[in-house]
Amino acid sequence: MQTQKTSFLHAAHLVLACLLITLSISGCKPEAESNKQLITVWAHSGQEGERKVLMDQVQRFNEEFPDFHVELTLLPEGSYNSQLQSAALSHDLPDVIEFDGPFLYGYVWQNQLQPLDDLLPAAVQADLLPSIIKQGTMNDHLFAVGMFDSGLGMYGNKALLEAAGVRIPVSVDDAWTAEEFNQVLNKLAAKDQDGAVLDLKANYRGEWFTYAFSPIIQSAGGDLIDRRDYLHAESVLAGKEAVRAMTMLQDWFEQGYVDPNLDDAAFVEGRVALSWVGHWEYPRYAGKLGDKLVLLPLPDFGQGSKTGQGSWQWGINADARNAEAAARFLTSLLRPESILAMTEVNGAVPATKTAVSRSPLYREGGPLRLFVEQLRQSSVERPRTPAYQVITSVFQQAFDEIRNGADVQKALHQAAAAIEQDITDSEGYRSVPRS
Amino acid sequence: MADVTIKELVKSYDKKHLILDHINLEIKDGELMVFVGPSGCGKSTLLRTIAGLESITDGEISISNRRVNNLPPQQRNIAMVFQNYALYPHMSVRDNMSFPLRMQKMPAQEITQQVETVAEQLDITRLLDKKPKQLSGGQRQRVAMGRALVRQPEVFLMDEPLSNLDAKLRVQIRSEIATIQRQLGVTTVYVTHDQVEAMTLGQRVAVLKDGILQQVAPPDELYSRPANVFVAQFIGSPGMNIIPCRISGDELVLPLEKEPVCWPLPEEMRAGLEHLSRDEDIWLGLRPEAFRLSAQGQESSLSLPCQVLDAEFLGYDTLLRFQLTAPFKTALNIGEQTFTARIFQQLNCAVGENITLNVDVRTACFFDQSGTAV
Amino acid sequence: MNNTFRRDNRVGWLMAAPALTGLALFIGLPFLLALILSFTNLKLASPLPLTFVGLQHYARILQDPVFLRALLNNLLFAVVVVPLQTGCALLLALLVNRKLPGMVVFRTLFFLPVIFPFALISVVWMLLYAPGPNGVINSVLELLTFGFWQPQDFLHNQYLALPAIMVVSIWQGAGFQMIVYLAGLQDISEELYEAARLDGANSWQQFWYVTFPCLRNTTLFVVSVTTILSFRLFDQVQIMTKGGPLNATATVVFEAVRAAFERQQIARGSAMTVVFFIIVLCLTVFQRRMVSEDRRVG
Amino acid sequence: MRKILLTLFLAATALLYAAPILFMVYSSFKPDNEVLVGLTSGRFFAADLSWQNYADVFHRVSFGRYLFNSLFITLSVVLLGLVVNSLAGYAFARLHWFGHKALFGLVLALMIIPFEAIAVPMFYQMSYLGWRDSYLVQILPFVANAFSIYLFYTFFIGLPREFEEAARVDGAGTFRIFTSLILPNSKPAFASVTILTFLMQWGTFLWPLMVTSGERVRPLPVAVAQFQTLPPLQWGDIMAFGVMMVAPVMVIFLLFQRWFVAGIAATGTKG
Repeated sequence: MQTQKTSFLHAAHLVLACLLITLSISGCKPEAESNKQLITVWAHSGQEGERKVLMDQVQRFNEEFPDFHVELTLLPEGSYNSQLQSAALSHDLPDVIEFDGPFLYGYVWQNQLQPLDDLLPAAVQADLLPSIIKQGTMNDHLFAVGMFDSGLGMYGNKALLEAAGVRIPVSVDDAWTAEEFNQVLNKLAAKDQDGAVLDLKANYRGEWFTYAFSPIIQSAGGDLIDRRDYLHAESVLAGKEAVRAMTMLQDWFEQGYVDPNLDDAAFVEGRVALSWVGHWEYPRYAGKLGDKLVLLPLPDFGQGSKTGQGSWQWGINADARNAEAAARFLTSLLRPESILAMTEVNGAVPATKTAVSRSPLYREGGPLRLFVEQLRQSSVERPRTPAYQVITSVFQQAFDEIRNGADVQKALHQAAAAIEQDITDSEGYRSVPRS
Repeated sequence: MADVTIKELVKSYDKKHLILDHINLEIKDGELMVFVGPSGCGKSTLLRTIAGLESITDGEISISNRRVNNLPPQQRNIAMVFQNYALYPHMSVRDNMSFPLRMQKMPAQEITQQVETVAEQLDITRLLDKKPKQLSGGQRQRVAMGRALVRQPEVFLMDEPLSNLDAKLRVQIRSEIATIQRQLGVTTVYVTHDQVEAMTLGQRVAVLKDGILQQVAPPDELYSRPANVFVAQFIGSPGMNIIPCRISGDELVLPLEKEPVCWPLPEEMRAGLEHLSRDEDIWLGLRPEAFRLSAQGQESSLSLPCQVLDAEFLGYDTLLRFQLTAPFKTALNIGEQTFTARIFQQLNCAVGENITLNVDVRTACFFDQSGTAV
Repeated sequence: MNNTFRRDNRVGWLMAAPALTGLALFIGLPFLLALILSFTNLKLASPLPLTFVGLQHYARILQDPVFLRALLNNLLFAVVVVPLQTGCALLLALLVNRKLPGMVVFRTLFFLPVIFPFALISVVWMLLYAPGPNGVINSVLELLTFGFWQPQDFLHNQYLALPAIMVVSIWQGAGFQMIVYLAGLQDISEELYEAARLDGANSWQQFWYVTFPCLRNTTLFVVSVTTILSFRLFDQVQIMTKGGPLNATATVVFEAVRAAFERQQIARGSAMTVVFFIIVLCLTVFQRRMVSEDRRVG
Repeated sequence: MRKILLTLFLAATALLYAAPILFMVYSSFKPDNEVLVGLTSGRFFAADLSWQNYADVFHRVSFGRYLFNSLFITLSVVLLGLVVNSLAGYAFARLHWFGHKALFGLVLALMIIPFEAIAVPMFYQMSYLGWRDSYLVQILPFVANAFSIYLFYTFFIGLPREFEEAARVDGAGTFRIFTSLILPNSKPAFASVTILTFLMQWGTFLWPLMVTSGERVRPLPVAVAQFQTLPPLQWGDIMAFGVMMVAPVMVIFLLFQRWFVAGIAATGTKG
């Protein structure tokens, strides 16, 4: 009897202890030493090298500025925007927020960010690539800056391409036309064991599909949304140009040209000759293929080769406790050394002119110089509207349907209708002053 | 020690249907009172209101002149033995018996001592460290008793404590309970549905039916002078035979339509029946023992012609189930009603055989139309 | 009212209060919220003022081909999975309900998937379903058909994706219900079988006339639980197919989460949630009615 | 003879049934590029096995943190749930308090609301309150559980009332009766509820997917799904993650198998 009682007491204490631990863990956010100013930062947890560079930058900043303490939280990429949105609802966003470029407009519309025009030194702003400025600007204010821009293209296996006897383009102007590209695929497939010669990173998820394949539509003359008023989508997204381009893409799947790439090793193992992917694969591909690696522009579907742009960007919370300190952290991220450290591990296009000129990959004659050229002449930024988060989700769904054999016209029409409906529901994303 | 007084006790769940209907009862100090009745009569509920396990709707219960209506069970200074013994399965016998004392915050040493004293008294010392699961039915019963005894209550309540035992053990423990109760002299209330148990154990027996108290009396009075037809038939095994009749002057008349059969009443009985109005329909109650097998050809005026339905020889006596034969059968309009006689000898009657039974009318009871004894 | 009652009253409330508070805050309140929000234009973190839009979201989702497809998928899933999984569970239960050495090991093996989170199972099966001749299932099928099987990309084939998810679900769930059935089987008195044998029933007849009728309530329970689980389908879809291909594996819950979480359309998601609840409610009421009917007859 | 055949048949079925699990375990020891290899290719059983993948998991993600999160959340829900729901179950089963019948009816009605039906509004509710990305938001909503209350209720109502009456006559109060009498005699009910809550909570995916952001409070099921999308894709590591993820439950399961079976059987007979 006595033992029964004591064991119950033990159980009760255990429960109580659990409760207290729970409350204490969830209640208190880890604080820096009290006399320092805390700057909270959220970033996406990218590739291993990127994570490490970012953490080094934070550490360096903390050492250099003893008055401040930057606290970095890494969130997974998969549901990154959703996480930010739900944190925004309760005003739990950190002082410095990283986000995927095109989501900027939604955050600005929600009044989550403050303009950086007066916060960042003018010299730093002047040094940024125009594409970075364009992506980060809304309503004539600069709201976000990035450490790097992205490059989207096709990596080719020179040996396989030459074996198939196809022409290897060297610049944007010189890109394969759509018809030529189809012939290339055909020729490659003829030499290939299983006929799958193209890696479209079908194993990726989420934003990739919009980023990588909306340039096809744009190259054909369509778009995700009509950029004159950002209210209509039907004519551009479900127009005949877009339908023609996406039908061609569907055809690649149906012809069996596309490797499912479940192991993400189709290109490095030599199973395919072409890999449609961004800058980030460069370190791995170059390491594996060496001299055989060539970088090609995306095909031209009629209006010239188009490519995606924009990558992760940084903004400052409208509620930030100390915007100037946050800006100082951003400035430190934009130093050429920081940028180069980052772009060295992820192969991205450095975001400042200075850094580009110092980058072995991107300076004149560098192996990825094509990406810089593309950003100058042929890249299309994703639509600058708060509707983007719906546009991309809807487009991904349409892409998935098309890839799996749906009627292209119908899939695109449904997507356009969904986008237009969202815009109507959101009262055209009229600007709502901060309450 | 204490007495228990119950005044105008009413128990009802829905205010319409009464579970206990204005019960008045006084249990004397040191008395062993048995509540008996068929299932659903309210006897257990009555016990549980005394224990404080059931709330009461109206009336009053006092123990030792202390009104206990609103006292929780633990403040009534009672102990109870439950039908299933309610031994705490996870505690040893010792812990079971210590539990009530610990609840009273008695010092541990005293607890040990008292538990051992009681264990010795009940001869369960060697069981003290066992768990209830390891005990036989009889042992469990004894432990339950022990747990009740150990706290030296003013009133001892037992709710069918023997119903889970086999017949032989039941008889044995029944007498043990009686002995212990006499030794300790604790006021005890004992509930049973078994009238034999009630008769053998009770100093007084309270018979209940449908929440109404029928009769409270010592066993012999209950048997010989039942207060009503229900008690008459419930007490005794088999119960009393009830036959419609009429008293006409000095004679008992079976009111047959064509030819009433009359028997002269013995002198000593006449006085008690005088107040009955002449020719009133009443009921005649006859215990099975009141019948005698009449010797051949020696017919008296109190004899009844019967047809044997069935004879059960029980070793010492024979239970004879019979019907009255014509002309009674039709004339009395009592149809196929059967009666039982207890004959103190072995009988070899064939089923269907016609025999004649004599009746000893001196032990007969009479009940009026409403069933109340006259 | 006497003291006992008053004390019970206080203590009773005290004991039930923590649970009742929890249920009110974390089931009752969100449930009401779902109803209310489904009539508004609410989007997560939207700066637009909240307005009531009436039944707009309901009207839309009930015309939305994707949502309708999701409903159909749930229905298909239930129609296929419920009988198959129940059948498998019963079969497994009958198989392991024997006194043979090593039976505990078999029972454990069949039960094992139950303790695997669906998230992990989905990841493992994604690999098993790998397309091309290197996929384990593809290669097994190739082996079994002597090379006639053409490797399939199960999860990206609009006719195979849903069945692929069904297989995973049945594989995971059958063990749980096997245990439920085992309990039901062991409740059947041995005397019934003895009586049946005396009456000359063979094994099949014993199953059909003794075992199966005695398992009626167990079966009803298993069927209704599986049906409701079919409509709750989410984890596998989220991880293995994201609702694709061609919405062939979209489900009601998946669509609700996609709307609310991915697209911030809380109101639309809430409306889907309410529709989902109504389906579950109907299923439950139907099941309860079946059981109580059985009780009346029995 | 028949018995042997039956046993062999069963063994084959069981093996086939467990094949995906065996595949996972086997793959977790293979080099990453050897995992996706056809059974018939001849290379399937020819790989060099090593613990490398296990080391890689720890190197690439904070597996320990996820494990701790899962254990902490699950155990908190289970323990707090046992206390809260058993108390409520007892109050409904045995005590007469104002409103207990109506409220119990309500609890029974709540039983049919699946979590999925309230996930969306609760996601909004919690985001609004700023409770997201914490342990609290993963624990508190699941402590009170209508089905657990119902299981306790049915168990308590089946306990002989006489124990409690005896104890009351003996002088014990309601809480004392509950702690020293009901608790020690209700092990099966507590075991059932523990197992069921544990299984449900350990595998929970939808909710933490919506409300957790970083690895700080994220549990294993979401972590494994996320690990599967973390570049570079290394299936061997993913399988090793999976093995480590179920290993603790497997141990608990093998130790308390009897209770698992009893707990699950209880849902069938009580539901």
